[in-house]
Amino acid sequence: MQLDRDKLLWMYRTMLLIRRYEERLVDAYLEGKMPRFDIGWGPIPGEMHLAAGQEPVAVGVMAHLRKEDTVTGPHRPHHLAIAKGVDLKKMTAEIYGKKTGLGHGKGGHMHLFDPAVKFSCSGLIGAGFPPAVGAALAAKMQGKDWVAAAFAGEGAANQGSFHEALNLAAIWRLPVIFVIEDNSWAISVPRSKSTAVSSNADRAAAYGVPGVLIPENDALAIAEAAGVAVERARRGEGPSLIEIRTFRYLGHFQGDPETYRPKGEVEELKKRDGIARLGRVLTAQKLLTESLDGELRAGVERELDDAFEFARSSPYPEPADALLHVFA
Amino acid sequence: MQLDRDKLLWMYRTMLLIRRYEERLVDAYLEGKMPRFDIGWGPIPGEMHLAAGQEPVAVGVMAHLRKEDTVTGPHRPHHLAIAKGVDLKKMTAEIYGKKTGLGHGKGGHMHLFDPAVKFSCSGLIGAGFPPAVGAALAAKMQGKDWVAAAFAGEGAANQGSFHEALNLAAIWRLPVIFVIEDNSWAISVPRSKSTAVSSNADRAAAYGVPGVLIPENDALAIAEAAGVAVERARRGEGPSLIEIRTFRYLGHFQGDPETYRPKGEVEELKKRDGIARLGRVLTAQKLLTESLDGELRAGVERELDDAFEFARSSPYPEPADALLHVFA
Amino acid sequence: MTERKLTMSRAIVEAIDQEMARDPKVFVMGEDVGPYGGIFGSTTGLLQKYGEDRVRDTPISETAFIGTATGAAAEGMRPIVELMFVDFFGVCMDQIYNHLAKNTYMSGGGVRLPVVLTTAYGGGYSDAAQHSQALYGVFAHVPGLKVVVPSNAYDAKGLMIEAIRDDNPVMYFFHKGLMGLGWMTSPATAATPVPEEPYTIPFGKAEVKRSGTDLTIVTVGLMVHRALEAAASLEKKLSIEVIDLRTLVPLDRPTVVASVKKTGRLLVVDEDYRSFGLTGELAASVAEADVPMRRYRRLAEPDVPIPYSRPLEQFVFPSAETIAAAARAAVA
Amino acid sequence: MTERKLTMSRAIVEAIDQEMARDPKVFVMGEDVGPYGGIFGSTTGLLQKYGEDRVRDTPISETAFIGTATGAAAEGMRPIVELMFVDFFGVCMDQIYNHLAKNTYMSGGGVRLPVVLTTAYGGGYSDAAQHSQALYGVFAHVPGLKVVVPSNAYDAKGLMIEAIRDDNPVMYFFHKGLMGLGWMTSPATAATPVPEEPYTIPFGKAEVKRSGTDLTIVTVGLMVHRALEAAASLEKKLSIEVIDLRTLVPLDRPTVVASVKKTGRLLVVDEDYRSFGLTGELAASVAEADVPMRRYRRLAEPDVPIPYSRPLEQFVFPSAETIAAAARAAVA
Ligand SMILES: Cc1ncc(C[n+]2csc(CCOP(=O)(O)OP(=O)(O)O)c2C)c(N)n1
Ligand SMILES: Cc1ncc(C[n+]2csc(CCOP(=O)(O)OP(=O)(O)O)c2C)c(N)n1
Ligand SMILES: [Mg+2]
Ligand SMILES: [Mg+2]
Repeated sequence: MQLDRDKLLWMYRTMLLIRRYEERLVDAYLEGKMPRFDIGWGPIPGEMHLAAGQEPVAVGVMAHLRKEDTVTGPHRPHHLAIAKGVDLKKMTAEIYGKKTGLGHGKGGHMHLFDPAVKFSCSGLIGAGFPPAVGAALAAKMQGKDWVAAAFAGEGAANQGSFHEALNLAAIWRLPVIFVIEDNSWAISVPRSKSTAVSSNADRAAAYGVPGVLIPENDALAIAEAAGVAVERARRGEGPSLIEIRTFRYLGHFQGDPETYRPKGEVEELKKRDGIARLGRVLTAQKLLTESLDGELRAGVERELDDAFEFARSSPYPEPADALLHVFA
Repeated sequence: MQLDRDKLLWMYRTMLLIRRYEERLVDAYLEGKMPRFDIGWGPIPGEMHLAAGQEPVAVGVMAHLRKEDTVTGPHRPHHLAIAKGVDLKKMTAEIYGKKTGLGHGKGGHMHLFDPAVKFSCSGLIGAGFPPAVGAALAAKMQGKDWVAAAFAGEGAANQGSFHEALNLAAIWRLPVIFVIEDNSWAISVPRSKSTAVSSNADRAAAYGVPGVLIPENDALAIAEAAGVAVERARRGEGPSLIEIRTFRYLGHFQGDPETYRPKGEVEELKKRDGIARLGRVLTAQKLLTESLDGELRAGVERELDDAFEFARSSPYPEPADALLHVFA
Repeated sequence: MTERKLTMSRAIVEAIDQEMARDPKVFVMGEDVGPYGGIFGSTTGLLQKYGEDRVRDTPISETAFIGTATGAAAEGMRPIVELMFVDFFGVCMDQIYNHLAKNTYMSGGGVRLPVVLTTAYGGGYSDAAQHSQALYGVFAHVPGLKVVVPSNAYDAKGLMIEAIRDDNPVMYFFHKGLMGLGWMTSPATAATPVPEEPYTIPFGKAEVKRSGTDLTIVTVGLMVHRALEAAASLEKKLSIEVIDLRTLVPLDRPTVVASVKKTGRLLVVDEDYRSFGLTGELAASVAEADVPMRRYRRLAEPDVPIPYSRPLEQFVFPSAETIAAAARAAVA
Repeated sequence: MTERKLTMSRAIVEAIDQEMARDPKVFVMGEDVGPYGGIFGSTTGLLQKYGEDRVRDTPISETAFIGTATGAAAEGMRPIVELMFVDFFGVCMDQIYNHLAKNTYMSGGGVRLPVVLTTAYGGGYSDAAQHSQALYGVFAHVPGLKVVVPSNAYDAKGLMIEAIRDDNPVMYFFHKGLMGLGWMTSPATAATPVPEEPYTIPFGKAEVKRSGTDLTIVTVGLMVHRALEAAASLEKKLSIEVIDLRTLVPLDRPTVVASVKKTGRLLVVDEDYRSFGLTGELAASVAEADVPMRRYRRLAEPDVPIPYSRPLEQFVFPSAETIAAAARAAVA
C-alpha cells in the first residue's frame, strides 16, 4: 500500500508534533521541581514516561489506522495517543489534572482514554494486549472491518498476557496487530537480560502468525510492515506481530538517574533520529522544502500553544468530584 | 543414554502399578456414590482426575530422574507421583483424607506433597512451571547437578505462566525440563480450539531452547527425548521443552458425562496402549517372559493391597486439626 | 406467581437466554461454556441455541479472555464471561480489578463496561484449598465492581437480568452447592418457583428472610439456608431475624442497621475467611451508625486454607448446628 | 541506643545486607533490584556487594519469578523477592495466595517457605489508580501470609530481619512516602536512630506511640505519622492514644481492645479502601471482645479508585487535618 504525499507529510508533521509536545512537557514537568526534584510537586506531579525517539513507531503504524480502529497503549503513551488523533487539548489538560481533561483529571498521563478515537492506555505492563483482542472480537462480531493495534515495550513481551492474548487472537483469527516497541531497555534492565530470543518477531511462530522485525527506527519501513499487517487483519486473515528496534532518548521516567546506561549511547542513537531521517527522504523526494518545513514547525508550535494554554487555564476538579464516576 | 534391563522393567512395572492403582481408585471413588453419584459422598469425595493412558509420559521422563531432582505436577498427578517414587501408602491415605496422609488429609488428590522425593502438584493450571524453575535455580545456586521437571497438559501451555517460566529459565540457563502431556483435551475443549500451533514444541523457538514433539505415546521414545533433555540440563546447558501426544482414556474427572467426546475415540486409542506396547518390546527383547510378567503383576497387586489397606485402616484427623499448619 | 420450580442453575441459564434473545450484543465466553454447558450448568443449552459465535469456549487463558471481555464491552458488546472457579482469580486479577473495575473511573465516566463476570464459589464437597473458597470479600474491598451473591433460583434469575442490563462490571457469584446439580447436594430451598417472564431484582436490597426480635443473623449465599435452618430449630427458644444481603456491593447497610436496632444483637455468618472481610464490615457498619450492639459475634471460615478431608472441612464451614450454637451463645 | 539516624530505605537495605552476610541462602530477586538498586531504594548497593548470582534482575514476569521464589524456598533457599508496586499483585496473585501461602498447610506442615515478598504501597504523589494503592487488606484476608507494614526506620530494620528469619511467607509492605528518598517527600519522623547491630522486632506486637484517655486511634504505615500529628495538634483539647499496628497478620487485637476499654472510643485511620478491610476488622475485634465502644469511626480511602489530580487525591487520603477533625467529631 503506497503512502501518498499527504500521508507522508502527516507522518513527518505528527512526529514533529510529538517531539515538541514532549519537549514542552519536560519543561512543564520540571516546573516546581527545581532546584530540588520531588515527584509530587509542580503543576504536573507523578510519573512521567516520555517517548522521545519512538515517534516513528507511532506514525508508521497509525498511518494505516482509521478513527474506528482501536489502539491500546502502555505507560509510555503520548506518541501513540497523538498519532491516533487523541484530542490534544483534553489530553494535556488530563496530564495537568484539570477538570477539562479526558478523564476530568482522574486518569493522568498513564491512563488516557479517548473513546472518540478509540484510544486507551494502562500503567500495567502487558495489560493492553487482551483489551485489543476484545476490540477486534467486537469488530468481527459486529461485521465491521475495523482492526485493533496493541502497543507495548519489549519488556512487556515477557508478561503472560502477551502469550495468552496472541494465542487467543490467533485461534479466533481476530483483526489485531501486536506492536512491540523495542527500545532495548525495561527501566534499567537491558533486553539481553529479560528476553531469551534476539527478536520478539521470532515468537510469532508460537502462534502461527506472521512476525516481522523492523531493525531500523524508520517510519517508512515501519509503515510498510504495518500496512501489510493491517490489510491482512481487515481481510479477516488474523493477527500479526511486529517488533521495531526503536530508541529511548530519555530516562525511563523523568528523574531517572540512568546510572545503568552506557555513556554516549543516546548520542549515537540521536545520529539516526527518525524524524530527521524521514525529513531527508521527503526533501530528496521534493515533498518537503525548507519553507514548508518552517510552516509545519510553526503550525506545530501554534497547536501546542493552544493545547498547553487550554490545560493551564482550565480549572481543577472539585475535590469531592473524586467520589464520582466509580460507576457509569 | 541406554536404558538397562532393570530400568526397562522398572518402566514396565511402574506403568502397571499406575494403571492398576487408578483402576482401584475408580472403584474406591465410586463407593458411596452409587446408585446416585454425588461428588461429595463416599470415602473419597471431591474431584478425581485420573491419568489412565498417560503412564508412558511419567515413566519415560522419570527414568532419568533421581531422588534429588524436583518434579512439579498438575491436577492430574498420580502417574507422575508414583513414577517419582512418592510414598504410595501416604499418598493413598491422603486421597482418603486420613491423618497418615502426605498432608495429614489437608491436601487431597490435587495437592500431593512429598518433600522426601521432591514431588508436588497443584490444582491451578500452569501453576507448576514457576516453582520448577525455582527448584532449578536453587540447584544451580547450590552448585548441584540436580534438575527439575514441570509436567502439565496441553491446555496449560496457553496459560501465561508457561511463557513467563520458559523465558526466565532460558535467560538464566536453568536445569529444568518442561513436559507437555498433550492428551488433546482440556476438559471438553479440544486442542484445536485452544492452541494456535499444531505442536507446543514449536513454541520452544520463542525461548531459544530445544523443543521436541513425541508423536507417539511410547515410553521408549519419550525416554530417549527426556534423556537428552535431562543430560543437557545436568550439564548446565539450560532448559528444554518436550510435548508428548498421549491418551486420556477416562473423563476429565470421574463423573464427566463426556457428551462432547466423539464415539469410539477411546477404543481406538486403547489399541495403541502404552503399557501393552512396551510389554511387546520387552517380550521381543526376551527381557519379559509370561512368568515374569505374572510375578510383576502379582507384586503390583500386593503393593496396592498394602497401600489401600493402610489408607482405609488409618484414622481421620481430629476436626480441630484443621487449625494447624497454616504456618510452619 | 407461577408455581413452576427451577433449580438455580436453570434459573441462571433462563436469564441469560432471555437476555441473549432480547439483545444481540450479549454473548458468553469462558472455559467449557459451549458443548459442556458450563461445569456447573451455568450455560447449558446456550451453544445449541445461539451458536459458536455467541457462545465461545476459550483456552485456559483467563487474563486474555477476561481482558477480551473488557475490550469488547468498551466497543459496545455486553459480554458474560465465566471464571470457572473464583479460586482462580489470581491468574487474572489485574484485568479484573485494575482495568475492568477502574477504566470507567479513570476515564471520568467516558468508558462504560457492561460485563458480567460469573464465577463459582464455595465448598462442602471436599474440593480442598484451591477450589472451595468464597473470596467475595476481596472483590467487595476493591472499588469498581458490583458483587452479587444469590441464595436461590428466584433471586438468581432476577439478579442475573439486572446484572446483564447494568452498564457496569458485575461479579456474579454462584455457590456450586446451590445450583441444584444432580451430582452435588443442594438445599431443597435453593430451588424455588421462578416466573417465566424476565424480571429484575435491584442491587443493594437485602431481604429479611425471617423476622425476629432477639438476634439478627446476616449472611449470604448458601449460608442463608443454614441460618434459616438454625433459626427454625431454635424458634421455640429464640426469635431470630435472618437477613440475606443478596449483594455485597452495593451493601444494604440500612436494612442491617435497622434490624440490629430492633434486636440489639448481631451474628454474622460467612463462608468466606473471617478476618478483613464481610464479618468485620458489618460490625463497622452498625457501630458507625451509633446503634448499640449488646452482642456482636461472627461465625466464619477460621482464617485457614480450606482442608480436603471431610471432618476437617466440616469443621471450618458454618453448619446449621454451629450457627444455632453461636446464636444461643450470642443471646445467652 | 546509637544516635545514628537512617532513612527507612537505608534501614531496610542494612537489614537485608546483614542477613545476606550471615546466611548464604538469602538472595534477592525482582525488577530493577540490581544496578538500579530498587526503584524505591530497597536494594541499593547489594548487587555491588553480593554480585549477580545473589542479586537478580528479572524480566517483567511476576508470576514466573514469584513462583520461582516459592520453588527455591522449598529447596532450602531464603529468597527476598520484590513486587515493585503492590498494585501489580493482580498479575501474580495466584502464585502468592494459592501456592506460596497455602503449600505449607496443604502439605500438613511438610513444606516450609521462607520467602519475604517486599512491595511498595501508598499514594500521595499523584501516581493515580494503578500505582498508589495500599491493598494490604487483601493479603490480610487470605490465609497463609504474614503481613508487615513498618512506619519508621527502626521498625523497618527489626521487622525485616524478623521476616527474613521467619520460616513462613512474609509480605513486607513499605510506603514509598516513608522511605526517605531524595525525590519523594517523607515525614521527618520516618527516619529514626537505628542500631548498627542486627535486631528483630516480633510480629504481632503493636506499639502504643502515644497514650491517651479520650480516644484510641489505630493505624499503620504512613498514617501513623499523620495520626500523631493530629493527636499533637489536639493535645490541649483531647487526650488521644495512637496505636501503630506494625503487622496486620498477626494482628495485635489485645492491645487495641485494651486501649478501647480505656478510652471507650475508636477511630481507625486507613490508607486502604474503607469497605471490607482493616477498619471493619478492628470494629469486629473490639465488638466481639464485648468491650463497649461509645463511638466507632473510620477514616479511610472512600472506596473509589485513587484519582490522579492533586486536589482529588488529597481528598481521598486521610491527612493530619481530616484525622483531627474526625477525632474531634468522634469525641464530641
Ligand atoms: C505488571 C507490571 N510489572 C512491572 C511494572 C513496573 N514497570 C513500569 S514500566 C516498566 C518497564 C517496561 O519496559 P518496556 O515494556 O520495555 O517499556 P518501556 O518502558 O521501555 O517503554 C516496568 C518494569 C508495571 N508497570 N507493571
Ligand atoms: C488457572 C486455571 N484455570 C482453569 C482451571 C479449571 N481446569 C481444571 S483442569 C482443566 C483442563 C486442563 O487441561 P490440560 O491442561 O490439557 O490438562 P488435562 O486435564 O488434559 O490433563 C481446567 C480448565 C484451573 N484448574 N486452573
Ligand atoms: Mg523497553
Ligand atoms: Mg489435556
